[in-house]
Amino acid sequence: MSLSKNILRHMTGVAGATALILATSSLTGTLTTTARAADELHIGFVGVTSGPAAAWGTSNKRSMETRADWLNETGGVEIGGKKYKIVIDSFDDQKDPKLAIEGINQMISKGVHYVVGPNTDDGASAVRPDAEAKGVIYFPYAFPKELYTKPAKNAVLGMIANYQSGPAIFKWLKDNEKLQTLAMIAANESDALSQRDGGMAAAKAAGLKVVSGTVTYQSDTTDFAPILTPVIKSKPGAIYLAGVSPAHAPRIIKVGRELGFKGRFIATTGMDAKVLKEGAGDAANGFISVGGASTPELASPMMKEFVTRYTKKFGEYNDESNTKVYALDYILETLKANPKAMKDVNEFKKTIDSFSANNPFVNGGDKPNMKMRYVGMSSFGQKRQIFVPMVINEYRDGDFKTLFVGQAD
Amino acid sequence: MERFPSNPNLPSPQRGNLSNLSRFVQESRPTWPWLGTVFALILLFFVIPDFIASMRPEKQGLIYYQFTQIALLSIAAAGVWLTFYIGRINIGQGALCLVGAYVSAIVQVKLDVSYWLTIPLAGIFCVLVGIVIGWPILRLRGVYFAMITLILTEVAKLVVLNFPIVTNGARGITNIPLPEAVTLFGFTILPEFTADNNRMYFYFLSMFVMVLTFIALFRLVHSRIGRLCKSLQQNEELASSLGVNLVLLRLIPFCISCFMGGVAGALAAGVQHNVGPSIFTVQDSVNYMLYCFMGGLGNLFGPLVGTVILRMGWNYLTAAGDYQLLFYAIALIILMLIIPNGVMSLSPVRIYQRVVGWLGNRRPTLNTVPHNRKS
Amino acid sequence: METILEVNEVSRKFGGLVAVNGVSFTVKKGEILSVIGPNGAGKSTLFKLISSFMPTSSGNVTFRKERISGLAPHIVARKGVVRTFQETTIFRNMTVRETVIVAHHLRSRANLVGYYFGTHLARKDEREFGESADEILAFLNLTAMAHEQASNLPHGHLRALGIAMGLATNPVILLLDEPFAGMNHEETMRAVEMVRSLRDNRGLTVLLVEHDMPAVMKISDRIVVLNFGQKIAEGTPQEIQQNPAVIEAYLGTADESIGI
Amino acid sequence: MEQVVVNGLFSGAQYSLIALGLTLIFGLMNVLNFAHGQMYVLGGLVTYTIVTFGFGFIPPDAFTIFGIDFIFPIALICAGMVLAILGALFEKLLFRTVIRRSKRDESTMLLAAATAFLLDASLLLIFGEKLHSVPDLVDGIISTDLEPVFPAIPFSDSFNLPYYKLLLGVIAFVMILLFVAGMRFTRPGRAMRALAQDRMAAQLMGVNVGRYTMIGFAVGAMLAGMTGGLLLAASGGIQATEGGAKSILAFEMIMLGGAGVTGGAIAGGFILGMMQSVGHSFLGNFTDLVIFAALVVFLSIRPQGLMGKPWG
Repeated sequence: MSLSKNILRHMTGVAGATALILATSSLTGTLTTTARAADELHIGFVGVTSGPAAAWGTSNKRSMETRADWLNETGGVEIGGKKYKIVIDSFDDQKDPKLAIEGINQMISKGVHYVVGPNTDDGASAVRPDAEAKGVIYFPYAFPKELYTKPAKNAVLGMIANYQSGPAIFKWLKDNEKLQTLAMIAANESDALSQRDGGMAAAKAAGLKVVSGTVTYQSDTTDFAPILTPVIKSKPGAIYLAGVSPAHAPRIIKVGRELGFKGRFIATTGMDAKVLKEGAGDAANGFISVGGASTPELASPMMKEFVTRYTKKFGEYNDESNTKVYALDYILETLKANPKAMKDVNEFKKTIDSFSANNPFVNGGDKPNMKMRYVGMSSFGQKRQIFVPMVINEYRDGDFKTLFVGQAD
Repeated sequence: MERFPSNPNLPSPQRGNLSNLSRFVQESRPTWPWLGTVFALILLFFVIPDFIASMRPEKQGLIYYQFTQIALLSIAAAGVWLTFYIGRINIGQGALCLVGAYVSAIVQVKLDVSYWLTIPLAGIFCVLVGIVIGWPILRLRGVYFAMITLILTEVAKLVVLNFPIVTNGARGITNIPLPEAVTLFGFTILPEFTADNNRMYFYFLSMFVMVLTFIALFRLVHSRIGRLCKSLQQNEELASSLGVNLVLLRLIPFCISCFMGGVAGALAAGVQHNVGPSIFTVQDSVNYMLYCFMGGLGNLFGPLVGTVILRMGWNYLTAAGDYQLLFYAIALIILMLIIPNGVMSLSPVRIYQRVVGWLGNRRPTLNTVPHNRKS
Repeated sequence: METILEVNEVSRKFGGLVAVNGVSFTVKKGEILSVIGPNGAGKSTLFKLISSFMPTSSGNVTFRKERISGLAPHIVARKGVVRTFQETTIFRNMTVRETVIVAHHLRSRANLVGYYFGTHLARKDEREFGESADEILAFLNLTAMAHEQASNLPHGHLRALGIAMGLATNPVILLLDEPFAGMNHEETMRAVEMVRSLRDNRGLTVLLVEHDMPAVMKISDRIVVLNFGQKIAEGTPQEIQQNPAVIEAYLGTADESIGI
Repeated sequence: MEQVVVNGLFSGAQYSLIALGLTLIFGLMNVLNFAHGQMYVLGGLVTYTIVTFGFGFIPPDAFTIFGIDFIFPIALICAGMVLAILGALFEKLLFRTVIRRSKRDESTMLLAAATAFLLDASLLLIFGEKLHSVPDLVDGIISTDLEPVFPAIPFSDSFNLPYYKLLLGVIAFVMILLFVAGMRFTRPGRAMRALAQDRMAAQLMGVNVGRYTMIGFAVGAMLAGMTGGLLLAASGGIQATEGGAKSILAFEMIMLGGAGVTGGAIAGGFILGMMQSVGHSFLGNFTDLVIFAALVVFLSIRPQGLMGKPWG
């Protein structure tokens, strides 16, 4: 990382923002919001990019910005015979549902119909009424099933949910490694706890015995030895980290190994290999997590270029972005398939059922089972989830290796 | 009665037009609340909605929502201000808001009670909570009270998470129905809230409650209770020696504060149609305190002004993108350096006094010849 | 004359230290009684014990045959035993008049709810308190400063304000904590006159704790002398001035400080 | 149980260090420094930057002498210095002005919160949202390999402690001792203690209040920074955004021990560390709730905490 370059970049950024603020205060608010070019396509992002949970939203927003810049550089996106420049309107909800609602209303007021986010369960639930009433399709990174099953209609799950990847991972471990027992830990927060409950159900379905399922930690914890001691004492075969943040995972893994735990750690969220390497080193070997499509076997040249562009733009890549690269392309591809959806989200919903396009981010993205499409029939009873290959990764010596690739339907 | 002879040695305090003015303002107070209320009602219920109605339809929801948020946050902040008024720094209002929101949601969903009833119900429940908590902890002062209330917010969250039988735990309570219409003898007293109009109706509801809150608070502060609270704020021991029942007089404002927190929570539950453990967090508790400081602790409209400034300011700074928090922080620091006592310490009267004082010092009479710019 | 306050064998220990040790005396209605003693004799502690700002370790204080030690300070005040403070303890951000009106708390007939909604009784109370406050301020010669912030008052007037607050509660017995401290001779003499006039005009009983011997000798009907937490003498000013134990206690400088 | 005790002691040592700086600033200025956690994070990230990248043209491995790597202690000292300067600037430019001009002491809370926001925002912008970690200082682990150490005693179980944690524990302990000794035996330390006890009396005794308040703030910030550096190594890394929560944790500790008292901060830290350690082993997901509730009950019975003077 080049710290000085980063600081320099922010200095120019601050100067730019100051100019912007001064400019908007000298003009009237209505002038600046209405005066926008007609051939711009605005896509919203509402999520947390500051405060303790900033990690969740930052990688999300940055992937969108990288992809948008890239598309604009190549002349924009052609929808219905017209070229559009992609603009990302972002809103920082600070993980506060009240602000998330405000964010979605901001988007509505700007005429933005497609929003990525929010990143938390509470936020995603909170924006639902407005999104449905005012015609916004949103792509939350939150797992509650109520958001996607009927009568909910406007949320599209932007990734693989833990109740989809969990059973697959547990089954694989049971079949291939004779896993019998499992322990779980979760942060004392709604997202993490509901993921733990999901994991619990998945473990039961897979026939695993949960030997320790009640241990939770405060999200400000940095010393995990006291928390892991009773978990490891219960002698589990593997430990499931429910909804654990990318910053906590390496610490938990490291402490777990120091306390003598030999089994696997499992997470159903995206992780960053570099952080794992720096934070836990060899202790993280064997750690299973759900990845996107940047494993060497799967990543298409386009995905590789995306990573390069992201790295160039923001200084360093975040592997978590692998799972978050898709949402923008899904929106754009669906709009291409049905240009009427630009103004009317009901058209978008109609298109969902039949939509299919080549997936540019994975090798073999043109094969029928790898194509971009909407899924979720078995989990939600309606197609309210984007299809992404369920890549189950294993961390080994600084890199993720694909353990197996599954599918969510 | 025999008069005690006056002491010529003691300096007689300066008495000029400044004191006369401040006395005038003090003593003429009882007449202007009515004017103020009428003005506020016209502004909030006619001028602003009329202005919003002139906007693009897509934008209206946002503006209504922003005003609604300001209203309900300032209701909670008013409670915090009241605890400041008895000399207690309260960083636990978020806990009460959370409790209020959950009470409203649970009673609606599980017991099928009308939303309208749950608003006072949430307030009353929070008063009970306030009595139980306030009784022991109100003995604490200064940062000790502040810290213990800060912990309370965290406790409230953990209680919600750890007792899923009542609270639905981490999943929260979703799909709270919109308030129904209330009719009496065939007249619709309260209209039905629908997906299309609820932003506007919630605006009216929360503004109404806000106006009520501040009227109630105004009355409180300018009644004898207010003076007693103020005496508590400044010297509890002395107040006690004058026969003031400290335990009771600390508890009453605290319970009112809790009531406001509960009502704000119930309103939020209605506005959001769902509640989860993170709708009010430690950050909210700290924010309420900041609103009070920003507005000024010396004036009861301080929390309202503070909420408007900080909340609008934050929204406005969305334009700064990644640098939003940075700009916000810098703005706060600068404001703090310029007006450390809050915006309301810059009352027009005070500024007028300054000007008059300045004029009075520089030019003894207004009829003197204009003098050069030597000063 | 009727005995209204009785201090019975009152003691107070702080850890191993005995600050007040078995002190007894009585106060009669309408008299001015002073408690004196060298520094550290336990005067201030005794004062807090009587006003119930501090619990006694043993012994008790009765007011009109009713035990008051152990009660909350505000209840003691309600019964008519009201103290003023030694330091310049005031409500800093209130005006003088406001302070005195607040101090009328004990006289209120309406309850808090009544005050909130401004019932007839409450408004009557308010009016009466205002009038009474003006009267007290006039009596203590504070009228000119009625609308000043209390924190802006000069030193001597602050003490007067303290007494004004005490008066406003309509006490039976007023406990004054070093009312003459920090005053020059002339001011002291005026204050002495004032305390006298309180008793003469308002029929108050006054118990005061004081350092200033000349003032005490001038003002008191009776004097109680403490030393090392124990009562060593009690009597009229003349008796005290001639008491060998007292002279002993004030050691060496006896002549000067007792003002013989 | 041995493991639980060791965990508790190790957490306690970390917590005590975090609480010490906070309590110093509180004792001196009556300022509840909301930015303490952010200062701690800044210290950790400065340490991280120096350990990982060295000083610009000097690479980090240039500090290896006789096979011993000195970059970590050097980085730690640098972090302390950076934070001390920052703390002094904060005090001189911001807090002093506001304290002088505001009517109420509590107004500084808004300023403290604002500085916390400022640091939070800058840290996130400069260092990014990821976790940053440094390699272990030493390798190896003391381990009893899943056999109880004292099989005869009930509750006895296995026991693992990596050497680097032992080393950091010792460093933390030495830092606490140095701090306490410094406060007790040096001139500025005594002056600061006098200030914390009675501002007015200290002023009358000729203590330069302005100067020592600034030094105190700087020392408090320095402690926060060095603690950040230590904890970077002790807890597997540091993240730019975790400061706010740490401040609140530190508040809890100084409340428990008694605000403004050095001994209280140390005791509060160790007690909280031990409570968490024991709690997690026996109470499951109710641990934090029970600890918080116990804290509320304890403080309402004993408002000044374990060792505090009543009303600070």
